[in-house]
Amino acid sequence: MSMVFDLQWILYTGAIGLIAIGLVGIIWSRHLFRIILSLAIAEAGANLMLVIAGYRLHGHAPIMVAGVWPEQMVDPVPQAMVLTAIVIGVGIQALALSLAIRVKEAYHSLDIDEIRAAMQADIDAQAGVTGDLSQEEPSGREVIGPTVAAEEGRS
Amino acid sequence: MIWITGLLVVVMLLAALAVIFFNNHVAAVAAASVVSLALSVLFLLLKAPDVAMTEAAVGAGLSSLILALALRRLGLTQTGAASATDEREKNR
Amino acid sequence: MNLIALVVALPLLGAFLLPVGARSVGWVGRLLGPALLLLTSLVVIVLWRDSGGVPSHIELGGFQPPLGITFYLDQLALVFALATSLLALLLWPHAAWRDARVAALMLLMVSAASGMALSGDLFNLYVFYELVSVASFGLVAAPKTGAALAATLRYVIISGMGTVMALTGIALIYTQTGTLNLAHLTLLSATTLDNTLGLTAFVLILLGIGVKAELFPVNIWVPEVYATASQRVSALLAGLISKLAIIVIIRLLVLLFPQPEALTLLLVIGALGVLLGELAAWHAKDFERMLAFSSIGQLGLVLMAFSIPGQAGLFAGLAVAMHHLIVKPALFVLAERWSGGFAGLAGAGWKSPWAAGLFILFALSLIGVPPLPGFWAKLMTLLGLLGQDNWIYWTGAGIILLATVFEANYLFRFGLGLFKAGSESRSAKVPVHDAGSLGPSLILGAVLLIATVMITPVGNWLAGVADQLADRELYVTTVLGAGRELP
Amino acid sequence: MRNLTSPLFAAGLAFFLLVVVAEFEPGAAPMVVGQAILQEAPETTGTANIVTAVVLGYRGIDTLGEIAILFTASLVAGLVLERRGGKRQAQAPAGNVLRISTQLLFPLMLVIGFYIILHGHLTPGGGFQGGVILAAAFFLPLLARPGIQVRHFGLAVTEGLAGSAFIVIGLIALFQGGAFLQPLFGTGSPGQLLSAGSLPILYLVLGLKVGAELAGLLAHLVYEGSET
Repeated sequence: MSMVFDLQWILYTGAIGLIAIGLVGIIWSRHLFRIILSLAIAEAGANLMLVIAGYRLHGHAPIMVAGVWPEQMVDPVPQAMVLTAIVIGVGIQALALSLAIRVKEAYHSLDIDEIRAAMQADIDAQAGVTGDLSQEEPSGREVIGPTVAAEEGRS
Repeated sequence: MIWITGLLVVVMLLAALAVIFFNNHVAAVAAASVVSLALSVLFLLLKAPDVAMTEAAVGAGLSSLILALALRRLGLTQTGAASATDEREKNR
Repeated sequence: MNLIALVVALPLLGAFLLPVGARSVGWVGRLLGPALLLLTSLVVIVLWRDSGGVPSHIELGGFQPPLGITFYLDQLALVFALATSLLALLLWPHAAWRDARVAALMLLMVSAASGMALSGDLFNLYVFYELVSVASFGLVAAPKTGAALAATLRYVIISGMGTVMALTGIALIYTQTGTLNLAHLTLLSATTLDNTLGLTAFVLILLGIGVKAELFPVNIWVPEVYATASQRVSALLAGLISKLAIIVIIRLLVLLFPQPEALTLLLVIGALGVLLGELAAWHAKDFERMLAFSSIGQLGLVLMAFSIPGQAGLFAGLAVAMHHLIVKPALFVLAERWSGGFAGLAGAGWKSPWAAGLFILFALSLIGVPPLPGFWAKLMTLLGLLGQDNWIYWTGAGIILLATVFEANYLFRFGLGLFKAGSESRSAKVPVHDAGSLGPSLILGAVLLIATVMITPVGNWLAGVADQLADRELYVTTVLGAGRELP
Repeated sequence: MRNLTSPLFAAGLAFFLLVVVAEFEPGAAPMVVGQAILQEAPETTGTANIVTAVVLGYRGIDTLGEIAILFTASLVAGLVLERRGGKRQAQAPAGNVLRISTQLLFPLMLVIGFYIILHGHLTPGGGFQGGVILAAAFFLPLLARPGIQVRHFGLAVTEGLAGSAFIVIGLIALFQGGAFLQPLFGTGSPGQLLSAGSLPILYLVLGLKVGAELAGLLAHLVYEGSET
């Protein structure tokens, strides 16, 4: 019994560890490329978690072979879900990287904070709210907006 | 089984930590594919051969290829000169 | 009833064919999308009429629930499926006429949004949610300015975090129950999910899906995305997609998570959203970001209304949500011409009196001036909150009242600014509305006025929808049948 | 500030999740729906690989949604990366070894890819895995001969038609009085290559679509709109 529990425990440590490391990477890194990599790590953790959800001790793969009965097989449903999730993950990763390539061309930086500052300046300039107020008084969103609050919330 | 699993999990988590902490981007991509490979073997141990195949093909193969291509387009492939961002990240 | 699958399948088919088809035959790209949306709206209307308001379900792939995936068709699902098609038709973006890919993205989003409204399967909901996300990334990035791309990238990263959390939540639920069908989960929830694990899973899913619902901790993408995306896309995201996300959250809450802590959590998150959103909107200096922050505030209000226990809360929440579904897209369409800082809009009301009139109508309804529908929605929420014998709910009511003061203040400030006598040089540049940019707002304004006149039947109908939403037994018996043996 | 609090946040989350999962019965999945599917899948769908039965049958609409997501991601990547009048990146031509090995590998990978796709209902593997190999097969020539023209239109046609075929097969079932995406043509005898009705066709279509989409994605990342 203790062996069984240990295996379960090891597996969950792996899955949750990946999720945690990935989330730390996303929040902590300022480099876009690193953030995108961390996202993939966190997703891998969630996938592992799903596969563990369908694991049955001493089970067999869910493929009909002579001598193996359905009662001995592991759960096929989480496996199908993970197949879906893996492919979705790689699609989103490629999408994020394409965006990063263009963002770098636009702002000559891959630092998320620098990009955000440049983007805010861009948005303000486009909306025509720069110049008059931004110098002496920070605009409203910088002070009270959910941006600040949310970062407190998620950290 | 339990020892192999434990070893794989340790390797996987170390590689994942390496992804965050390596300053070199190419090495980080390599570490990410190590995570995928370890994960893929874990899936195999968990009797999920379909998932293992997909993880190996997509996670370790295709995804690394995409990341490598993106690295080239982002101009991050040079291993010697760390960019300004890297410097800052190191200094924190 | 099986035909309801067309609502998901046809737009998807159109989207797959569009990028190729439009290159071969030019007019295909322009007409296919709207034509398909008309068709799907018709399908929903016909099926709705046939159903007579009684919920039913379909089995995709012909596999009996809980093994296969089901769509659940109650009035709420149908009204959102219909709203998806109609709103997308109304807000069909200009760019889609030129670029077939934008049209394809719109169709993908419509298909997935209808799927989210209909789906009765936890993982299937996640898949449709992801499809909505990815399609919205494309639509938001479509202007391809540096700011739009950067905003999209930040949006992608936050959504990615949300995805991981939602997926973890689903994994937790599956580990505990071994099923994904919502009806089956409802049956099992009392014994398996009424614990810490259930609450954890709910929080994870709330944070995951909450990204689209503009919920408090995960809404940092909202102002920048709405400021950089095309206004019609913002209209769809703020009006429709955010409501769909909330509806999904609420359906899961009603069916799977009976914990009272979950409701309190909704109340707190909602109150923070209201407070921060409205304050930030008060500080905003341009129209789009004012609308974006106000949208965060409004969605907080929706969440607060849903946090009232029982059918009353669902009724109030649906009322606030439906009201916002009509008002916010209309306001964003007005921003199409009135884009940018308040200073540049001084005196714009004189040049486009219809637009200014519409703005005032929507603003009054948002603030909650009787007899507009917004008043009744807000009143019900306040009464519901005050009716709870609990100081947290009373604090919530106080926060709503406080936020309303701010809301009234900034909306009036903007409305007055529209009629300010601008200096000569500025008034020359003041943008003027035309039929194309007013049309959608006019139609939505007409809907709002009709609802004002017919507030009693509309209210009764919404109460019926809320009854169906609240009825867990109805959901289970509709999908699984009464007394069938389950695995 | 965030460099200290974020690890703490993640550590807290991890600890909390571990506490939650520690309550689970060790080693035993609940197997509620899974067991029922394992019991009936071979008869109802005729596949030996039950994961395939779930992917294409029981959860077919998930798979449709998934290829739609991949399609969207590829579409958006193209939209974002495309630039009018952009010049190709100058690349050093590949060496002989790479070129020749590519020519040898290409047919081999095609065969392997299609083999994996067509045996998806019997053995591990199927549309996704085979599709990735197909994409790699089409990507190899790009690496070996940088000057080669990517035929985006061809990829787009494959992608569009394969995706439509998936939906049309589903719609045929719908209009024959069944449900959307209901498997067609009976089940055959499980374990045979020609079994499982329409599911192998669906997997073939899926493989082609996944392959075309991934190849398109890779091609976008290699070439389009590159600077200098």
